[in-house]
Amino acid sequence: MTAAPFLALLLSPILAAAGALVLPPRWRAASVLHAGLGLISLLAALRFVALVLDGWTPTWGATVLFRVDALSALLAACVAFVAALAALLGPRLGPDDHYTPAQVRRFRVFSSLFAFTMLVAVTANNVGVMWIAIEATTIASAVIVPLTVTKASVEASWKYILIGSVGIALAFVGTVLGYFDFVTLVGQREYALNWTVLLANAPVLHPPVIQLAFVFILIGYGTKAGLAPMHTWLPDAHSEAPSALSAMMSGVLLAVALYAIVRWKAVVTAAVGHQFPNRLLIGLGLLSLAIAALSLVIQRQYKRLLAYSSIEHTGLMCLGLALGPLGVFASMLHLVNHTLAKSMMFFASGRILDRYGSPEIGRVSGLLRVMPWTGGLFAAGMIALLGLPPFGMFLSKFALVRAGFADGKGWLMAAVLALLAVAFVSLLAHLNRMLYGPAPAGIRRGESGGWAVVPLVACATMLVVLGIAVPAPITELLDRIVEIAGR
Amino acid sequence: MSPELVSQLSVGGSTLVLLAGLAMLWRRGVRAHIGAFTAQSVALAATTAMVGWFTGDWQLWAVAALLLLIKGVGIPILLARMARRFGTERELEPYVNTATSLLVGGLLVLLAYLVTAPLVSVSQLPTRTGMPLAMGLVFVSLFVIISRKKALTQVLGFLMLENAVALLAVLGTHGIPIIVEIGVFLDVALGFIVMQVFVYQIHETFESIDVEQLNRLRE
Amino acid sequence: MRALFLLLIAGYVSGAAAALALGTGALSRWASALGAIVGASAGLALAAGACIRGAAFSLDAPGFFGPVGGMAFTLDPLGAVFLALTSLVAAPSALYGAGYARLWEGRPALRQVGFMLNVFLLTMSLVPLAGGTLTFLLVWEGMSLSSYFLVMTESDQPEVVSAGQWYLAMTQIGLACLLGSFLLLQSGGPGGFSALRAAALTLPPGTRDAVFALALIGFGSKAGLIPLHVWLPRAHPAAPSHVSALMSGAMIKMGIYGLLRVSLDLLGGGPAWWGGLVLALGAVSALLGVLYALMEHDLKSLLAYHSVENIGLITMGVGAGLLFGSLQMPAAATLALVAALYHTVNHAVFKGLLFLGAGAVLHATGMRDMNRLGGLIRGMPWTAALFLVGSAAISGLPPLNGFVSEWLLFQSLLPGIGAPSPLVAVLMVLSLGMLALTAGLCAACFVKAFGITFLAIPRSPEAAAAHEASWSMRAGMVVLAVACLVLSIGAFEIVPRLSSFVAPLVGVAGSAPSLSVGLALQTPGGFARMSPVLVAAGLALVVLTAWLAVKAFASRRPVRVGETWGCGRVVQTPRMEYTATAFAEPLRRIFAAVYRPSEDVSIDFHPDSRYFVQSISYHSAIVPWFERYLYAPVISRVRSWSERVLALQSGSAHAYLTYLVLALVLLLGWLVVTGQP
Amino acid sequence: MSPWLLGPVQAAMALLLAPGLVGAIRWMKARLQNRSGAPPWQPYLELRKLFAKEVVVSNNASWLFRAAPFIVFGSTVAVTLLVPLLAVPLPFDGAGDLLVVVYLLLLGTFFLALAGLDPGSPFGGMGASREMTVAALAEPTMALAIFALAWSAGSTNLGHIAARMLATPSEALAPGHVLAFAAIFIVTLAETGRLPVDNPATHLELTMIHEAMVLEYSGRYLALIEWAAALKLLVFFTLLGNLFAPWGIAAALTPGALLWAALTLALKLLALGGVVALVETHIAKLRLFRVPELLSASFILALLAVTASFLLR
Repeated sequence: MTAAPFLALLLSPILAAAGALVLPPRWRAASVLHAGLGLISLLAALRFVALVLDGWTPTWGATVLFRVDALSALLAACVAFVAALAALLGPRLGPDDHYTPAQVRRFRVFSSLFAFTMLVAVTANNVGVMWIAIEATTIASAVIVPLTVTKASVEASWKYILIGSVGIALAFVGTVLGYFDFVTLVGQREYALNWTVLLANAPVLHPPVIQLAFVFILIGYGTKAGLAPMHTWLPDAHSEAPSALSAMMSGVLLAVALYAIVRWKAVVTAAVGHQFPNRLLIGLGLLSLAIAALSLVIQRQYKRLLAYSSIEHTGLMCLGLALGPLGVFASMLHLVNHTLAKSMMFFASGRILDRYGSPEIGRVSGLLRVMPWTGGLFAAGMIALLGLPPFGMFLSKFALVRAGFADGKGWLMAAVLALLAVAFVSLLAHLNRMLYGPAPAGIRRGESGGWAVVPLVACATMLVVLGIAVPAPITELLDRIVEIAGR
Repeated sequence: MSPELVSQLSVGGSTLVLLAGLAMLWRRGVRAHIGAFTAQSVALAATTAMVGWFTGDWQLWAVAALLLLIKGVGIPILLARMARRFGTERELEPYVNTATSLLVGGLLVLLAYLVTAPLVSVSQLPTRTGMPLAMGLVFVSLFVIISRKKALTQVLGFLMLENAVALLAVLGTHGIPIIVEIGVFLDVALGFIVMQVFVYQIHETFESIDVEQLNRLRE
Repeated sequence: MRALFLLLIAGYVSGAAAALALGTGALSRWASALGAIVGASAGLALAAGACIRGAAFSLDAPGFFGPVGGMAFTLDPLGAVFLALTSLVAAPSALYGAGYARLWEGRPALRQVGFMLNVFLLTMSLVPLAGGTLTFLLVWEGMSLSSYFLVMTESDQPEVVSAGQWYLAMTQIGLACLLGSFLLLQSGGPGGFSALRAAALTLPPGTRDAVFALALIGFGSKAGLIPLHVWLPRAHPAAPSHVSALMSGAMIKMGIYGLLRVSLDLLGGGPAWWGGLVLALGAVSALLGVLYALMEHDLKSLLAYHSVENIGLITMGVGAGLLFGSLQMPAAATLALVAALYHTVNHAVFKGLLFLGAGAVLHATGMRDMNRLGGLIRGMPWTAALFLVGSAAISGLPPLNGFVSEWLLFQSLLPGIGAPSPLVAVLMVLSLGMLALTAGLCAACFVKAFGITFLAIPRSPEAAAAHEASWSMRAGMVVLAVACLVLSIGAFEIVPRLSSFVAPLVGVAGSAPSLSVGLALQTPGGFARMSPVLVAAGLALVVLTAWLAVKAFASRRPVRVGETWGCGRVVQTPRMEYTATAFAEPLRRIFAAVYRPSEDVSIDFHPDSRYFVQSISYHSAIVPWFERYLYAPVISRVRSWSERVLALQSGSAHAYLTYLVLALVLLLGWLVVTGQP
Repeated sequence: MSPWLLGPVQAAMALLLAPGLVGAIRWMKARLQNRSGAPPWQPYLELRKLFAKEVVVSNNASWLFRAAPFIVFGSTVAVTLLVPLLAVPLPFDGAGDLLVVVYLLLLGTFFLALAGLDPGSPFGGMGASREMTVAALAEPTMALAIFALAWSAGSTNLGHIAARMLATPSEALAPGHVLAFAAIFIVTLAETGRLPVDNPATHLELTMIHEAMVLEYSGRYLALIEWAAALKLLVFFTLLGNLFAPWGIAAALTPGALLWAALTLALKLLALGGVVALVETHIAKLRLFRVPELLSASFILALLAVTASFLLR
């Protein structure tokens, strides 16, 4: 029983990659197959969510290699959703897409591999395998960052692969130290690197070693999550990559890295108590919030704007993790909202880039007149990112600040609110300039690729549903996660 | 093999590995760097074999062989081809001149000793004495990546970092589970290949592999 | 009561749906207006139920958002007054809007305005109904957001875009302060208002002051108190007129409602400096608001600055109430708060009327600049008469409601002179003087506004060709004009009811001081009595007898129409008339210290001789104090920080890697140094 | 005589006395400047003439131009119902207090200024602008003076103030009272357009304020406005006289007391008229932009009056 969903979840991206390699991208069947496999993996992820909600924690593999609990199910669903979106809306050979068949093939192969590595990272029980999968995500995504080779995209991809790999290597040092501490206590065991075993033996581990390991883990996975001061690769990579890829990277890759940090935080909290990890998380979270918020004030390109907003939201989530159970609930809800909103925004910005031809904010004006639907979605996404009412982020921002005050960190919350105000005022200023004002002469009006807007509208409605009334299954899932990570 | 002998041998092996890393800081030419890396990989393979022999664990032998094959032979060949391709011009003036970089390398090793003090006190394995040196190599390789301008040298720095971690793993835990070991090798190999592709691309678009020119994306 | 609440929501939601679904024709205009009117009347009935019958109403779903918080709606008399006020302005504005929207027929803007107007009215009506922190902030932010989209309907002019920017920036800062204030007050407990009241008792004084200060900034930015008013004179003129009427009439009042709710209801009053600060802010807002209004010659921004002025007057009432509350003078506190509440309702009515009138002028002539209007009374008799009623009401002239609430404000400040501490007495005397000066200047400003716009000779062809507004626009205005008179005549009934709502807030146990005797209003302790009914009746009677007497005794020779006296010249051209700038010139010279006017006159002479002038161009501007000396430095400071932070992203991979290694080394160093156990 | 009849009687008496008061001041000014001057009853003749004359209205003017005189006249007459001319227990005391008086006068000024703007002549605009500026600047002084008076008298209703003054005559000489008297005197000169602020005798377009607004009126409308202006002067003098020196006001409504009250009122009016005539012969008209200095002086006086009243309590 338990093998089927795993196979569906993990194998479909592999098949999609193989299919894309074999079938010529010009065929209609190829893109339909690609999209279909993406949907299958999404259905598998949703199946996992259902299983977890029924109280199961499905496991698979020899030494309990794969294990899906509430946290993994949530992340798997997010990854599969964004991967399906990318498969559906990624570069294809439509009339107004300017990609060559070779590029499309390369994109499809490596984006499916990218999805596969993320799914493995999220479902692996073995901490070592999780590290390998996350390292593999860097490699898979780095290949397609320079899909169209320009000086800027080459530069962005080099920095991405270099900083990413160095960061991840440090995370491996942390993993090794964690395992070292376990071996000195219990001796070598085959399943030693399993997260469940580590968690069980955590109270016995030596505090100084675990603290050292957590520092390396935080710096390593923090680089992948885009936490300051290791965030520098993120704006370049996300603004130069094709928008489908940057949607996947900004939407879910950061979340997967954060997932790794949450896993290790649970172990370290069990070993050393929550005071040490929380202090580190708050420090890094506040730093990234500050740097991102201040960088948003003077921004000339809207894709970089979205990248910096990702850094800011990741910082907020990282901060939330350190504010007790309600904080973890808020940051996980924030994670779901951010994934939806950010991926929608990057797809919409891709369409804007195709139409206006320039990434500069100054050159895009009168968006609501030129492309009413995309403009509307772009506005809706931006307002969602600002945490304004009809959308879900208002609830998670409110819960986060409430958790902060409940935890007695009044001054910290004051700083957070001030930084959020600065960030949001500058985001709104840019949005205002793009949406309204006279439309530039000679721009073709009206929507192009009509049906492509439908999934984005679906994203927007999901965001509104999350905003008006958080559906019961999600609250149930998040409560389960709080039990795992929120002690 | 008595535990004392093993600890001496492991210290000796890791010292060799660390010295190869410091050689990277000392020498300027790319060819010299590749030579240093090869020597380092061989020393690492030897240490792993020694530990494998001491614990009688066949997996470590397999790992040593894999190390020797990939990092000792495969990657240096590719590196040499790249060196020939991009001309062996010397690293003209790295950010930090040789004297200060060696000094910094020494300081980093001292920092490594400070940091790994709790590790050594906790572990009972004979090979624990080599761990500070492995951690030292981690910091030295990070410093190499920062201070060298050529993209090729930065790739070498990354590979040295991987070697350092592998050494730390062997000394600290007598070998991590085989699945993870294979996965790590796969990652390192794929990572190297992708970096190689990028170095070629950089050379194509920028006509040189000097990372200094990659400063177009600011703010 | 619950049925009315659901009807309110259903009305607005159906209006919004109609606007979206029924295309961009006349049907959609009327359907969305009808939905809004149904919602507004339901709101009015709900408020009346709560005010008159005192029927309590509460509806809450605690677990609505899971552990984040729940939704809760309650309606107490204080909220009912503001709900009534919103609905009272909403119905005529919606009716007026239906006529005004013919401008956008056939364009997508009609669908957007119809939808957003209903959402705006729904969220604004729910603000006084909110019973928990999360609900309050949810509908509060919904109100700000929907009003932003309404302001941006005609978004092709650049100043509308910048108006939107200012408006959004201020709402975000306001929201941040409100979030801080409410959650500091809640500090982890449950979110319902009753729980907050209990929590407030145990808060240390420092936190209470912080909660009050943040609430003052948050609500002050929405109300438009002086340092935070900059968005108001930019956003209101940019919005369509019936939206500006709603924003000026009802939305900025929600700031006052919030301030009352937090400072009096939740925190239960505080130290004397709270009231003093609010009173001072109110007085400064009133005076500077009217001074800036005098210098405006754009009709709608003049009305916007007057909103700042009237909010100043209301805040003075609130401040006096807070101050007297803290000095244990409950009767005086009740009077002050009643004066503030009553002026809130009156202002909503006459400011709504004035904005609708300005909208009719804009609709007819397409212009808002008074220096190019004039003589509209001939083409638009109804609008002119209704605008006159509005101007008389806002200037506080006797028969109308503005006079009654200004009289109450004067009487409420008076007991302050007898206050125990001299500092309070001096503050009261100064605010009395500023209140009187504001009243005088307001009358002068509206003589200018009405006289220059409607009377004398039209100054441009469009003004000459002005046509009367459509019946629905006039109907909206007539309703508000009648309300002005009814609110004045009915004062003896309304004021005691208001005092019964407000008294419990200020700690008056038992029955509230009855503020009316028979048909007259009476201040506590019988200090002063005035009956608006008798004043109005006496005035009408005397004017009538005078008219009849003159008709009977004076000569019956017919009135002859002649030329206006122009010292013997034959032709009377519009260029000889006084313009708005000229009318306000004496006051600009007198208050030069505040304005620091800069004038540049450029004369180009006739080519042939220096003694003949071809054209003179005169341009004068006054110093925008707050934008230049408060907001500009803050913005430039933030931008400089941003430049410094962006320098981090220098482009060099080595620098990026150095940051990473530095972070690692620092953390390791911290770990080694602190030597965790 | 029943108390309710007192109101209309006082109004009628005020209407009769007003033109006479203006005539008397003009006559006294002429005598002081050793001119023979027109007889004091000259204004009555002017009113009769104007009511008979034909009305000429500007072609630019609207219905407001015709309605304004009635509103101005009506509001001023309404004020006389509230002011204690003869007897103290005023019938309409509950209807309005000193603030209502100020606002009714403001109503008159408001509509007069609008009427000035209506015909579209520059003089009307100039007059309206200056009149409203002066009225606005006079407001704070009136408010503070009223509250100085009210604070010591315990109520702002005129009947109470006068009754209180009657009961405790020593209050009249209290410093707060004297300062309030001086402040209101200056405001009277400003509001009724007497010399230092505005020259009632001139018709020179550039200097007149009140006259400029009524330049376009003729016939019965001009009569009403002139009468209202005279009535306003009388109201201010009565306020000054009866509130600050209430001796002679009838306490009971017996014919004897009322006669005596009327006599003392006439005496007070003439005295105040004499003071005004004296002032006007000695000082010249202030430039318009010096008027705020005068009004701020009166504001300081009122401020001192208020502080005196509650400091020395």
